[in-house]
Amino acid sequence: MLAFGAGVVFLRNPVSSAMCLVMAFVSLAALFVTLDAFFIGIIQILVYAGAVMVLFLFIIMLLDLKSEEARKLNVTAWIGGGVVLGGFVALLAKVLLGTPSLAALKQPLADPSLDDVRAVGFALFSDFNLPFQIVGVLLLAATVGVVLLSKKELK
Amino acid sequence: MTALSPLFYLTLLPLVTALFIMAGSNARLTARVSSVLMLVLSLVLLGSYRTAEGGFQFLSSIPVSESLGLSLSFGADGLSLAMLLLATIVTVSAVWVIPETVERANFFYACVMLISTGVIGAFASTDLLFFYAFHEVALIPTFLLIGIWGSGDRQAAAWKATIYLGLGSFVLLIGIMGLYLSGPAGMRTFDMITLREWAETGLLNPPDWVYLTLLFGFGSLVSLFPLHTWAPQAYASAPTPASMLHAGVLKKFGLYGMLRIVTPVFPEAMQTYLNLLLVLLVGNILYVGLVTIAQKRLDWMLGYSSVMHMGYIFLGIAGLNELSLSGAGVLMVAHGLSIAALFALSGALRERTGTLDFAELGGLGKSMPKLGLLFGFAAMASIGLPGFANFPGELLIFFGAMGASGGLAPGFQLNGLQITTIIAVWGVVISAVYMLRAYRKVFFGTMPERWAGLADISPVTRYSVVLLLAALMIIGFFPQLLLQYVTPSILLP
Amino acid sequence: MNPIYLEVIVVCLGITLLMVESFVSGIDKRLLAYGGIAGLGLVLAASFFIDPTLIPADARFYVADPLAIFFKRFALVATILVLVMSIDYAPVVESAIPGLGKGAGVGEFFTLPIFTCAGLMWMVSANDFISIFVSLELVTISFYVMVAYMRRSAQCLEAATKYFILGALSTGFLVYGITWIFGMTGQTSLAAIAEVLPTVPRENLMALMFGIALVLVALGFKVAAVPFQFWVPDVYQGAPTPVTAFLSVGSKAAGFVVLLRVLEPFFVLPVLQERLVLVLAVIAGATLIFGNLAALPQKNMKRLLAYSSIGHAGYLLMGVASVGAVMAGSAITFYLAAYLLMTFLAFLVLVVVSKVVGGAEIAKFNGLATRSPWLAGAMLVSMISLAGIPFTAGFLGKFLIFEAAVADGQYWLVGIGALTVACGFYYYLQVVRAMYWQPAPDDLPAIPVSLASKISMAALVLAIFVLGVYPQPILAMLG
Amino acid sequence: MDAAPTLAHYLAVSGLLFAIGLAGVLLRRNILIIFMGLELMLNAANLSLVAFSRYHLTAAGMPNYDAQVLVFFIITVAAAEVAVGLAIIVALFRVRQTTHVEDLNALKF
Amino acid sequence: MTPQTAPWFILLTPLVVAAVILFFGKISKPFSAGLAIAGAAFTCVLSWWLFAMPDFTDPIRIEWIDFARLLGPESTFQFAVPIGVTIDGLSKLMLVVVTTIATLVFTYSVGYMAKEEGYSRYFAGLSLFLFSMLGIVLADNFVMMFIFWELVGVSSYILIGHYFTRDSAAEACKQAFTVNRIGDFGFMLGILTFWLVTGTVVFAELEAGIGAFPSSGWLVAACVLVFCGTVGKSAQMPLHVWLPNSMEGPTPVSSLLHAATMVAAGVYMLARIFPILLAAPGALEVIGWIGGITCFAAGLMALQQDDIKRILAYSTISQLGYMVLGIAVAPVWGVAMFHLLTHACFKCLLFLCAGSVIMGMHHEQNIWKMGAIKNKMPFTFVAMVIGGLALMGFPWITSGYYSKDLIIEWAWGVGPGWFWMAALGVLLTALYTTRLLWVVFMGGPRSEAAKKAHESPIIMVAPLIILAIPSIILGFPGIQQMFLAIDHPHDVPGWVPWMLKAFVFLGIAIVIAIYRGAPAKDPIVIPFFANRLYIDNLYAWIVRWVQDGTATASGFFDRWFVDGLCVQGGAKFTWATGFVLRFLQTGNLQAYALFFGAGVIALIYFLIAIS
Repeated sequence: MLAFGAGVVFLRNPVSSAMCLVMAFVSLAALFVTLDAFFIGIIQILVYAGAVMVLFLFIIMLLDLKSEEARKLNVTAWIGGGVVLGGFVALLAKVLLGTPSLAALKQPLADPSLDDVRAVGFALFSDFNLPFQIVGVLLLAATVGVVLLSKKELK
Repeated sequence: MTALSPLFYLTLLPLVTALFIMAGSNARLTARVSSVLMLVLSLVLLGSYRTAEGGFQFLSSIPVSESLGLSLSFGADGLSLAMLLLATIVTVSAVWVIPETVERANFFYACVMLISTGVIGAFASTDLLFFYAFHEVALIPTFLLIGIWGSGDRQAAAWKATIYLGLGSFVLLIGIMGLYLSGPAGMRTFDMITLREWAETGLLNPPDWVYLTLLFGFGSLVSLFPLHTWAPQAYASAPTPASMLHAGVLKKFGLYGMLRIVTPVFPEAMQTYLNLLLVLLVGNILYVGLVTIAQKRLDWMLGYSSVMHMGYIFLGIAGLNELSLSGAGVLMVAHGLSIAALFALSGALRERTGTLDFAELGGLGKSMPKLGLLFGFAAMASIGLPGFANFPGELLIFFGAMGASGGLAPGFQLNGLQITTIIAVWGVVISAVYMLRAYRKVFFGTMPERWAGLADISPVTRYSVVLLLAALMIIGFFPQLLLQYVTPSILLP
Repeated sequence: MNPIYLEVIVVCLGITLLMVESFVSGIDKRLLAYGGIAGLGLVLAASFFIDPTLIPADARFYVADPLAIFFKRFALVATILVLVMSIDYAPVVESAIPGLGKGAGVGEFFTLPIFTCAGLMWMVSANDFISIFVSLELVTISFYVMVAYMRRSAQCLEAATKYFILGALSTGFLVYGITWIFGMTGQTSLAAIAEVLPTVPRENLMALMFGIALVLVALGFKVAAVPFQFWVPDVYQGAPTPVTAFLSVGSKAAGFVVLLRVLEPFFVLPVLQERLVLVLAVIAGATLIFGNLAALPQKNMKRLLAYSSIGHAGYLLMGVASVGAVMAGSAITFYLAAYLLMTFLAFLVLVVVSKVVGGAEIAKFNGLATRSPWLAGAMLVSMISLAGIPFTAGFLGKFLIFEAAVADGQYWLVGIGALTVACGFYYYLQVVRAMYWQPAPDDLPAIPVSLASKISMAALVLAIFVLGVYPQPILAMLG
Repeated sequence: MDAAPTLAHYLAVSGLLFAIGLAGVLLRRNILIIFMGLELMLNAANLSLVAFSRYHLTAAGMPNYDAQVLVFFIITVAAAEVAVGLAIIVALFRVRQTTHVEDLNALKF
Repeated sequence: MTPQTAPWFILLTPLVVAAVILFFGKISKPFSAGLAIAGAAFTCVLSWWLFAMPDFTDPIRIEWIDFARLLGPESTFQFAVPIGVTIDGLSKLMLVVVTTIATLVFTYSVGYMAKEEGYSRYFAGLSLFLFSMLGIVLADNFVMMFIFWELVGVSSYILIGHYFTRDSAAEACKQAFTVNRIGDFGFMLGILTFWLVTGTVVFAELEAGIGAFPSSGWLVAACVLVFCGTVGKSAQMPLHVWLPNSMEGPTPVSSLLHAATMVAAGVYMLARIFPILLAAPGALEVIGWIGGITCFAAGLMALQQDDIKRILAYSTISQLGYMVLGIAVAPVWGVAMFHLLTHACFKCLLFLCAGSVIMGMHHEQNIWKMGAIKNKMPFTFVAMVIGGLALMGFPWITSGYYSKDLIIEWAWGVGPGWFWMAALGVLLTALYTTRLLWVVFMGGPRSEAAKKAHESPIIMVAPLIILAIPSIILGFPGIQQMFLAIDHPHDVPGWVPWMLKAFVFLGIAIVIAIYRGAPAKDPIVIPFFANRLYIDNLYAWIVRWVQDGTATASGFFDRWFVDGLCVQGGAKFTWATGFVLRFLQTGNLQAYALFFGAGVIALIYFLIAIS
């Protein structure tokens, strides 16, 4: 999965990047499943590998993007980026290593016949009703926005 | 609710005038009438103040924020009344000397009235924060006055003065916060009267940094050396009424604050940092005095001279006894009147000649005898000639500062304050040197041909200046008149 | 009335306006804006009749404490003013989008702020990372759209792209940070976090801090704190002016409310508080310096206001860093209220003036005082309030903030603050200088001002002065 | 021996994925790719969340569904973000014919 | 009118007159002049009347500043400055001198100033001067004296600068004021020291209070500081330079202020505090040396002057030196005051005569342009010779002889240095006075103007005649006793008086021998004397290089360091920092992301660094 992720970033052709991204999403879904989060895994594939990636590819095709030409490498950007990334990874490592409780092993679940779709769905419509509605408004606003931004001629 | 203090109306008057003028009324007429009204009102207040009772009178208070202990409160004791009188006299004079030819007249008059609002409000407030706030009101009108109607390098002058004063007063504000916060928690207030009571009863124990912040905050507003360089340039560039009000009245705000807040609250800190203050004020008197001698233009010279005289007042404050503080109070009024007269006259001069460069002037006493005579009066007043109010002020300061540590004992050695006093007395010579030199260069000697046909000072300007000079002479002849208001207000711990 | 209805009504209002826009043809689109203003005004009025006790004390996603209610009103007022501004700005928008016929696409320009408003209102009430996240995203995504709105304008799109990329980046950090906080506490609710925090093993604090740091990054982005302020000048300059105003006030204010709420539970642990306050103070100092100093050489009004907005974020952060003082919370609130008034006043005048003079350079304001004295006067009031001259709301705001800082002993921060205040004098008075000192260029048409703008300006000027003398209404609203 | 994966393993993977996403943002100049990097970052967060949810069981011995709900929201929001973001990119491309970040330099200083 | 109120009338009348002339002077010239003369005559009459009345001890006194009244009766803090009058022999004598001479000079001025500009300004100035001078005379305390001390300074300034359009007059009045202020600096410090010790500034109380001085050193210091005032006002070395320059004023002014009265104020002040001085022998030492040096050195300078008024000015300085010396050597103030009295008459007379000559010569002041005018101006000639003889101290018949020799004889007993300086001063006086008289009146005419010289009008001549009489008779013991009491020294050897008489005759003889022909210019040239011992040049150098130099340096420092570097530099630096900072906003999205990332790293780093 990490390899695919790296592929997204380091491949020159946007289409290949996109394909790598799909693969990264799919493998991520697999990881979700190993964590007993089946519902999330499925959503992951449906939304990301399905909808989002189609959108990406569609746009790439629409804009007819060529592979990124070998523009002059921006050395400072790469050095700076490297330093930042290195710093981030180092700090993350420090946190991971510095927190012994993270070495915990997976505990078996109390009820292995996991009904997580029901559980998540129940949570969504009861406890999480308000955020759910807010997300609804968010989607409405986003929809309106996308229409406004991409429609050729507005009425 | 009790009736509002007449001081409230006195503060409101110029503000309302400014609004009327901006709304389009006849600027000249409105402002002139209103300024005279202000003077009358302040005289009435002065007359109805019960000196036998003393303390703050004409009190009224509108609570603004209970939680902050903030209220819009007015009240005046003798010192404030003296300053109010100064403010109104100079306002009258400043308003009446505005030339008829001024452009954007309504806006100009409105700005002048706003400055007046600020100074009057500051002197009439008994709430520390409003006291500060009123002073700041004058900042923007001054900025506009210098920037729009100034002369010389007006833009640079306006910027420097505004930012300098902005920063200085912000430092002051921080000091005020420090003072406020050192009150007992839960009871904190900005009420100056309460703060002074607390200082006496030991409830208020601000740390030393508050004193230093206040000193430098007030100091920069008063052009305490080395925070003085904004002043000469601003006064030189500002239009006449602005210089008059600013140098004459607004600058006294800082000194008033020193007398009102700093001396009663910080007697120990003042002793601890006495030498610092002494060095700075010697800088004002000696160093700035020398700089004044070196000036080559009348307006700059006057600006620097006004800076120099601040040193005397600070000496009075440093003396910290009845005499020297009373002297400081008297000199504040006196200096305000005399410097306003000088700026009024130099403004009239500039109007006629278009320049105040010593090298180009000379012999003008011949073509403008009246202006020359009045200028002579004002110049003599400013160098502390007896007969003018400046003299008793300086005299009391010298006596007070000299005697601050009591009498001469065996094995007596001069202390810092006394040495400073000696230097300050020498400052009298310095001020004579520069003032007479200026007078000689402008009014005496041979007159260049080009100035032959100049008209003498106009009657309105003349009477405006005479008003100032008359006030100076009345106080100079009868200092007790002023002292009976000022001295009892000098609260000593 | 249950406070939760306020947001519902606002959303319904937005949907209604969208419906009207879509299905009723041939009306003047400005009616939508007026409708929006009226509707929001009603909600604002309604907000005074709500009963916060109807919200259960243990409600997980929604609080209706005085702070929240105050900022709901704040959001409503801001949105109303944005709509007023938008009416004047509509012609500019119209010319910059490809439309068929008059008023095409303008309707949505009036309705989107209403959804944003709902988002802001939810945001200030949010007390759970989940509701914080979703409401914050609602606000952010609708801002993406609004910034990009004038899609024929390259500047606008550049601004939108920058905002979008950096915004999404900060969202990434926010989510990742929430993850870590959740991971270390097992909770997403702020109240619950405060409860369990003392039981969190000490060895986990580092990881917890890692999460807090990432959340702070995202909030720092929202409030334009250094070093997460980079988007601000470019986006403010490029975005449609009403949107800029909305961004600089609404989004920032909500950001600060969330910041205060998020930080609160972590201050339970002194060791965390000490460290957080120190870092916040450093950020505040850096923000003050950057915002105020970089504003000095600016020549463009919108960009100037952007840097000044960073500077004001610095003052507000100074207040946040002074949480040790009791008055810090009300100081921040008051400052934001004042900031709303003066910023909107500035932008209102800017919209009106730049429509005629065609540009937002400060030099375009030359001689405004002689051409339109009232407009210049309004701008003057706004500028002196921003600079912090007494008797304006801006002064009292600064005063309260600095007082909190002094009380909390943040002396070096106070020192930096004093210096930057002086810088503020310089750049705000640059505008005054242009309006009052400089001569007006000839042959320019008169500047028309719509009635709504006039009323708004007058109200804002009045409010600035009233609050500058009488802060009690605001302080009282906070209880 | 090859132990079962611990929480730290998952978190490390998630962190690296986050870093890779960040690298995409920092190093690539095509806005679309940058955008993909952002998506990776969000996904990395999701991974961590699910991992935390699985490892820190509730008192009932079940995964903490709060986290999974949050993941659900994140996915939804990310989708909306993608839509809006791509719309902006399309609009930008229409005006500027570019998706390179260096070309966006009209607004500066 | 009672003796109690009379001094107040005397004091205030001239002030009222001055004010009236200032406001209404433009009505007419005779109005101004008449009012001034009437005012002066009124004070004169009152003074004589008061002089005839017995002393009284309960003068009216008002408190000018009174802290006891301000702070309430319970206050322990005491400070008061009264404005009161002293009426004793000393002040009555001085009143008479001042008012009488003033009346004469005022009258004379009508003629002298008839054709001059600024007529009413002139009379207003004179009245102001009279007011101030009377204030000094009447003062009963140091502060009041200082007040009027300053006021005579300013009236002197006004009157010296009467011809203000002349550069030389403009410079002269400025110099006079400034130099006096230097003296006043010391005066003020002296007053402060006295007050510091005794807690009072009133003369009567001071005498009682000097016992409070912790050491005689402080008393001496206080007295010497006060004496600085005298040095300035009475033009003693080294502050004498202003007096010759003050001759730029109209001649009556020179006569009244700069010869007869104002410059004597310093001596009067010393006489006023004489009991205190007696308690401080160290101070008298200083006073004596200053007086002695002055009377000798000024005589030297007078020898080689060419301007008729400047010769007289230096002689004034020299004579003032005698008076100051008289204070130092004699046990009573009468000795110095006696010379003050006679000097006031004859020096005033001399100046008025000089004025008459100058008028007659059409405003020519150089004696080498005169000559042989004794017949053309007979009254003036006679009067001036009388004055000159009195100045020389011509034995037996002139007042100056009695007063001056008395001082010199007293000096014999105190110190040989002082005695010889004073005695040689007599020779010098004879030399320069005779030279003056001879060159002006004898020989042949040296210019057209001298040939056309004419006598002055009666209004100018009359005062000459009136003044000539006391110049002669005032010294006679009988008349002298009417005015003041003096002591004679007892241990003076017999040859001393004879030597002094010989010096006078010797001086006259030498001059006649040298100038007997009619030389067109001075046959003797001594640049050292002519250039006034180069003291003026030294001062000019000090002003130019020390004062103006430091001033310019300070100005430079203020402009370029305090303001330029610190203030504007600070502002520019801030601006420049902002200018640089904004380049962080490169406009490049990726740079922003990079900075953003760096910020994230830094933030995480600092936050997780909790221990």
